Amino acid sequence: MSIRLATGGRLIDRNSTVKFTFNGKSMTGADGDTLASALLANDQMLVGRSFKYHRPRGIVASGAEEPNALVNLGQGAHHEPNQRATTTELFPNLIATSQNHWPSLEYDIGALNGFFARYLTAGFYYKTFMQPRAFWKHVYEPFIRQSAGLGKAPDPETRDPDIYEHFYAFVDVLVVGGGVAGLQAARAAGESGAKVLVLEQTAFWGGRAPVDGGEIDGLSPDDWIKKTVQALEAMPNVTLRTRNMGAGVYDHGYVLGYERLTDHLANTRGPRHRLWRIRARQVIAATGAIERPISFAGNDVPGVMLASAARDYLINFGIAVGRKTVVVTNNDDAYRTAIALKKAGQDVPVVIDAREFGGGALMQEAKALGIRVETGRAIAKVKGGKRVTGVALCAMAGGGAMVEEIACDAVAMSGGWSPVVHLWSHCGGKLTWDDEQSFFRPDSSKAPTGADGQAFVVCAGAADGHMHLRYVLQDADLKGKGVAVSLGCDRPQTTLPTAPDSVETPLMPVWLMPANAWDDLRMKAWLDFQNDVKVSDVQLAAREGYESVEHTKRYTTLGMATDQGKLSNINGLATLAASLGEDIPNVGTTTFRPPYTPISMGAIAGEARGEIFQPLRKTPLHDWHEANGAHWEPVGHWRRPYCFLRDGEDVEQAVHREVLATRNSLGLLDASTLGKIIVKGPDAGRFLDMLYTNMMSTLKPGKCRYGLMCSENGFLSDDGVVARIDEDTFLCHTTTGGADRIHAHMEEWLQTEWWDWQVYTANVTEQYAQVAVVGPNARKLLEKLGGMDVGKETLPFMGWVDGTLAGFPVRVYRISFSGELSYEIAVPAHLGRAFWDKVLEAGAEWDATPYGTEALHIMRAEKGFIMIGDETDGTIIPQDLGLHWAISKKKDDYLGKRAQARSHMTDPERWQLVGLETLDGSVLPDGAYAVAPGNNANGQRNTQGRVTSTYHSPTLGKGIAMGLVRHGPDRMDEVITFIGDDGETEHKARIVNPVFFDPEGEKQNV
Amino acid sequence: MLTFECPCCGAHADETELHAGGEAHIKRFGPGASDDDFEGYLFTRENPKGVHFERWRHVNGCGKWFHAARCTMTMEVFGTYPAQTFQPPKDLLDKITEKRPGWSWRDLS
Amino acid sequence: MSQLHGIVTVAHTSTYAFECITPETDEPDSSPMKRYSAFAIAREAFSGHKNWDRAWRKAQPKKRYDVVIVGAGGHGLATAYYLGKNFGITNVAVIEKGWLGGGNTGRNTTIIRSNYLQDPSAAIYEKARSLYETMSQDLNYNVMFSPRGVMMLAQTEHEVRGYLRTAHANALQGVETRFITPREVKEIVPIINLAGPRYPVLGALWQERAGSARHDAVAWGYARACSAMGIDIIQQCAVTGVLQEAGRVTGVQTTKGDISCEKLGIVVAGHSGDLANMAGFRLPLESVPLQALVSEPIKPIMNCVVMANTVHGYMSQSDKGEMVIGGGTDGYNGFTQRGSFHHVEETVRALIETFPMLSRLKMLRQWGGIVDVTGDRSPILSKTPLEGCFINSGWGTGGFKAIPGSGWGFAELMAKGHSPLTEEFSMSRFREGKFIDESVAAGVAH
Amino acid sequence: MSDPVLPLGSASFDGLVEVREIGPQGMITLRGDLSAPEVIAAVTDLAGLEMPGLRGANTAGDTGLLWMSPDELLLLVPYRQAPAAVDRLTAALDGQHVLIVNVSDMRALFQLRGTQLRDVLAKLAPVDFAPEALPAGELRRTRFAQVAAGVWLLDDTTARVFCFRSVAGYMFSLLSTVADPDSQVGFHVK
Repeated sequence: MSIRLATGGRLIDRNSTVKFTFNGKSMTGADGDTLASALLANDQMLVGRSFKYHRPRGIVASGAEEPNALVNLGQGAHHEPNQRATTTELFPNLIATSQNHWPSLEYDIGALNGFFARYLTAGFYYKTFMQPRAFWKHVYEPFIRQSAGLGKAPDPETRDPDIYEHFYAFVDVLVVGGGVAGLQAARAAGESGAKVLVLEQTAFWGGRAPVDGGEIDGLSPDDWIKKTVQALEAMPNVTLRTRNMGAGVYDHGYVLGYERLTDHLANTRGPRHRLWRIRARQVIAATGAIERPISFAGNDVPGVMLASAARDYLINFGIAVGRKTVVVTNNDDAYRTAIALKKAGQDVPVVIDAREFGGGALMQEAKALGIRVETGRAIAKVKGGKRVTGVALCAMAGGGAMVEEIACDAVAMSGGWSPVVHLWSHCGGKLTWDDEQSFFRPDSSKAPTGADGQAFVVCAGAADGHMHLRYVLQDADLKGKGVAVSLGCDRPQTTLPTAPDSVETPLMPVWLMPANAWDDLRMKAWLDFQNDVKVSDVQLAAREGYESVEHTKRYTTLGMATDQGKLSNINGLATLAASLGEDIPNVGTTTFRPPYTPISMGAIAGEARGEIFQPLRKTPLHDWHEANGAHWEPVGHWRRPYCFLRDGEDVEQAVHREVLATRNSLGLLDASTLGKIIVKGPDAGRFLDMLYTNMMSTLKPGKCRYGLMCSENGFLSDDGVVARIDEDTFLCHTTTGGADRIHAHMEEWLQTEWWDWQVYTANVTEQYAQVAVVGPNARKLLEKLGGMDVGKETLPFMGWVDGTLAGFPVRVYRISFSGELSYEIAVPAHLGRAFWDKVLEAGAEWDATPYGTEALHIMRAEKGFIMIGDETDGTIIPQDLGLHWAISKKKDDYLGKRAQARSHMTDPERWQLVGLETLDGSVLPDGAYAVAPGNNANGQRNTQGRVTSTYHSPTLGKGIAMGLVRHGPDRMDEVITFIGDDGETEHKARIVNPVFFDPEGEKQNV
Repeated sequence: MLTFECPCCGAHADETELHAGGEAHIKRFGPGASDDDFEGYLFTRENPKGVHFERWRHVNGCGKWFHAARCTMTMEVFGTYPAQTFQPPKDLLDKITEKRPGWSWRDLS
Repeated sequence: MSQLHGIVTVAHTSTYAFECITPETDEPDSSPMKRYSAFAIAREAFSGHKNWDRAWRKAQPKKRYDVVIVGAGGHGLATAYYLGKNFGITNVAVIEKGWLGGGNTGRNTTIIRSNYLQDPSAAIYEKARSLYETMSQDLNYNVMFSPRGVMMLAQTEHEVRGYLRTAHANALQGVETRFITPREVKEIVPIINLAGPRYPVLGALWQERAGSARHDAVAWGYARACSAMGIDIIQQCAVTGVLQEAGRVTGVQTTKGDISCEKLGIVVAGHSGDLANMAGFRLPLESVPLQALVSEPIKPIMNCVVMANTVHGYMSQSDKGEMVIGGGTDGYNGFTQRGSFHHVEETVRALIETFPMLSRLKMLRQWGGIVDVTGDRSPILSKTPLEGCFINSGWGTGGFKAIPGSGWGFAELMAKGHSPLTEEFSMSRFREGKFIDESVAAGVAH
Repeated sequence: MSDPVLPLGSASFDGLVEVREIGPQGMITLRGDLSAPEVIAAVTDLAGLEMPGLRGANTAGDTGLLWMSPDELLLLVPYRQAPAAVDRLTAALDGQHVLIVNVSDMRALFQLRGTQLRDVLAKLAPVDFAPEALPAGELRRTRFAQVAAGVWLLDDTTARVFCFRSVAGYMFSLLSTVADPDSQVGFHVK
């Protein structure tokens, strides 16, 4: 059993206890505990269930590499699944529950899977569940999904109450990792004057050194760390951040820092997480190393733990993970755990050393303390189910014949160490196999390169494969100085910290224990604890030809759990290599993908949530709309009123009212969103002649002309009215969606194709509020406002004039998109609301009626005007829409002209715009297709046209529609059949002229 | 996450301040051009593995278009230059040759 | 698997070696494929699973084949499979530079749907979807096709109109879709936030028989079935040249020697440009990075695929419980299998608006692929200027869902010289201006 | 004629920094050859300020010259003087190829003040806000979160930020959110 000892624990404050609950059971920890150490202090060995077999799982590690101790944290809106207990700092009233079991952690039905383990091998899914076909969806898959999945989902109906933010930081040197290597590297770089940022993922500086012991500059690691941190804090050019993890490295020196600001606090204010987006000229990854488990039967039983973790819990938290702890190792380091436990008064029945002659000085020290050491031996299997009860000792060389059973309640294992090379690899850094130490280390000749083609990441200390304190510090100092020099700073004069040399006996790679373990043992020797991948699974994958490490990984799911294989990748790779009879480096390594450990989606989204999820563009009249029943329609980032709902009305009624009020008297439209672009210069006319399909250079000052724009690929992209202001100035109106797009389009052609033309453009869309005054009484209203002559002669249709109305400086365009007498009035935006109010007040006598986009659409459709986005969809050329009148024959070039000459564009079979009327006056379904006889070669019904816009016309009291029909204009009065979306219902419609209302244009020309 | 120095305003621009504009130095073909030339102009692209010349617009910035020489395999940026030119500056070509001997792109090398 | 070649080999000082258990099976022909079944598993269990055959033979190239397919991704393997199955052409080699299924087949978000607007797209994607329904049985390999339904949210009036149009088109194309109400949306996807706040859900285009499948299994299943037909799958073999005589293809040069063939199929996605250069023609293609990500696994909460195109994000939940999320493509050419982080950011913030519960989940892993995109974002399945040489490329972000249909049609094109499924996807469309543009309906591409 | 109304009616927020919507500010866009002596003479004479260099922002009160791009200058003048100033410039540059337009109503302008200024700005824009990277008097056009914006510092604790009028509300919410008193960073200011 694991207990809190009476003394020890450098990170905890025994005097301040912290209450928390696990699976409803209230427990007590100490301030400074992690959830994991607190659970161990309460002898909570069993913390979860594995993914596939639902095997009992205990804490294996003490840090980010933990694969088992994942809990549901918090409740209600604060609930968060899959929290790693080993990196969760304990806080008062923390609530945790274990995952992936039913009905309870102790008694899990899913554990039945374990009894079928012999059948549920790697890839078994692929070989069965195929018959009968329907069963996969309805029986097999639901079962598989239910038994997988780990944590409980957050409540979909609550919103995350926390806030998040981003932060952009630019530094010369980013040091990731605040262990002794990171601190020394930072100091060396800092001394050079470079701007340095140091990130440490935990709440403490110093990393493993204080636990592993030793001496630096004659000081204890703890004292040296304190001294060094103080020195760094004193440097103005150095910034230190704890609880901030280097999560990912991307191109051009971009690094993500995941800062957890309030996760360790009970009550929180301010952002919970801050995602740092760091641009670093150089990155020093001092990310340390991770200990490897050993693959022996039963290495997944709760109580089997990494030797380094057992040491961490003892020294950092004053916890003995067992009263009798067996240590099993292939290297010297694990003896430190045995020695520490012994010195803490705990029983260490035996150290099992796979090496024939065991280790060096540390082994002798252990023996001197009276610890039994068995060399050339191995663990055949671990006894126990939900807890370790003992181990079976056997010869390393054999297949697992037990020579002795040793009782114990914990096993501390060490299979050697692997440098944390994730950050090195994220952006393309390559690895090399270090045969002597049996791990992959960074290949400094194949480093990630940045914008300048130079290497921008170096690894320092253990992350670079230096495993002893003395050499860790040497390497870190070297790397820190080297980086400073590479940045053009003077070589710093820091003195290299000294640590006593320590000679250790080399480790012996052990990828399976015992070396030729029998089948039944291999089937119980875990590689991936969370995903339940065993040595036998990897061997099976190899046997079946899944030889690439990527194949094996995907076939067995090795390393694809939430720990991303931090403990399992190397052991799995070695097992694969051995199975293939290959050398490990020939088999290769898997790709490391960001993030290093999972980061919250909330942090990724940052401040962009709720109101500021996206920009919301508002016209100067937006607030009036809001206050007057606007039923909004998103148009790009704008919101435009679809209609204005008056008391009790539904949308349809409102639109009906707005159309009739406008046709019969007076309507008002907020047209501010329409694009307004000034084009000026001696070549302005020539330029617009290239941009528009029709001739703009011949337009007279004071006049307006409707124009079409096409892409160079020939397709209609925008339309609008162009007003000529003076000899070399034009003002181009675009659609609401077109303003920025078309301005960019203009600048692109001016800057990159016709840069010698003398033209300047300015997008002045937002300088103005624009109000359309529409209807038979429009002129009366303007005359009432007074200040300028808007009579038929001075301001004829398609003319514009500057002046003042009711004292407002205005520009009035007499243009119409509704077929009514209509003026569009532009006033400076800051005056827009006042002008609107004035117009409403003056228009009251004519029941001036604000209308929305739907009434606008209906009225333009009644007149047969096309709408970009309805009649066009990116595949339509002006010729399809009968707009030949707007395509200049005189011009030998305009954007899109050559494209429109391609064979398919001139094909007479192209569908053409027509009007459509149902025989019974009903409304044609939106988007319906007209069928032609027969099917095509792929068995699809042949078609001959489609509906592009369809409405009920309040003016005409019947359904009207526009559509594209093969040879349409030549088929007037012909009746064709449209099919409903059920594939059956027929809608007969007659082909008619698209101008349904006032074909002579008498109303707009009065 | 790429960065480029805008040759027009000198700012060190982040990818998110820029708009990628595709292949650079494409000759326009208009009315009268052959089907081949026109198809090539609109659609055929180099898509090289290695040195590439491309267009970017400093859209959240000075608003200017510029050209960049970049390696599509390593993301190394060899240099940027204004868009008002028919081919890359000599010193940039020399720099690329120095870093990528034997490189070629269309008729450049 | 480029890192494989990046590794410096170090002389291996032997440790306790254990027995090498890979059978050396280089003999060209194969024994009949052992069927997979629950019974087979039970049987093998008693021999400790020691007697399973290789899923596919380890083949060395012969001097000559009737057909050589370059690229052992899903599309290449499916092409080979249907050449054998539908046309009896089994003297076929599939040549792969890396490992089979190691490209985009194994790094996509596994969405399978056919609710396309344009007839040619609907035809090939619906063919693919229907083949997916029976694929596990056809291949005797469980590809876990899960017809859980795909939903495309309409969040603007414009999208509503676009999807209504698609629904009408699908009805005539024999593709089962329907436009559903917000209430139905909420019933199918309880975790969705209908209210917006920015883009309230106005409805959705729902294809009930669409879904997803286990991507690796599709490649592995085809590979196993091809191998069983005697088709050679040659991995770790790069094509270095295309051999031709008098405008006709005669074979390929590879790192494992020259291989002659009657017909050559190029199915190499992002690398199509290289192969086209070797064959002497050019393509309207660009290769850009595309990204995807998964959350940590949670218990099942979402039983269909949701695509929200207004906010540019889509999401589903894998059988493992991970929320699988697709991001956007970068705007620039790139061949590194990583992209720019801001796409991930845009996608995640959009999906949090749509599914607020996502905010407290964590991103487990993000990765990138290289997608080859054409001028109209639709694929090319076509003859080429080089006689006997065919190309299948340009699937952009929509390749996985098309694999069986693409293989079916491309095999027919290669065997017979024409196929109704591939007709409209010819290279010539760019010259004629006869595009297949799927982005027109509410801006939904692939 | 009624008084001009700002997009947010002079909104303000107090947090890590004080955020205040200011204006109305007269603004004139001038596009032309910024190296032409006539142009330089016309604008410096009008503003009474030095011609700004690359990315320069020479301002005094509500008068100023902002370098927007190689061929674009933004002139700041008192709001009500803008129309007259446009006429004066137009006359002065008669015959030159220039574009001069009054854009006084097109943007929203915010003033940020406080010691935490650089840290607050660094939450929104992918820009190095270190004093040596962005000294007072230099204009940086960039994006703030998801919208285009321009920012320049008057002194070490005062900045001016402008964006388009339609997103004034978005910008103000952004600035208020990241200026939350409980969200201090301590990077630029230790």
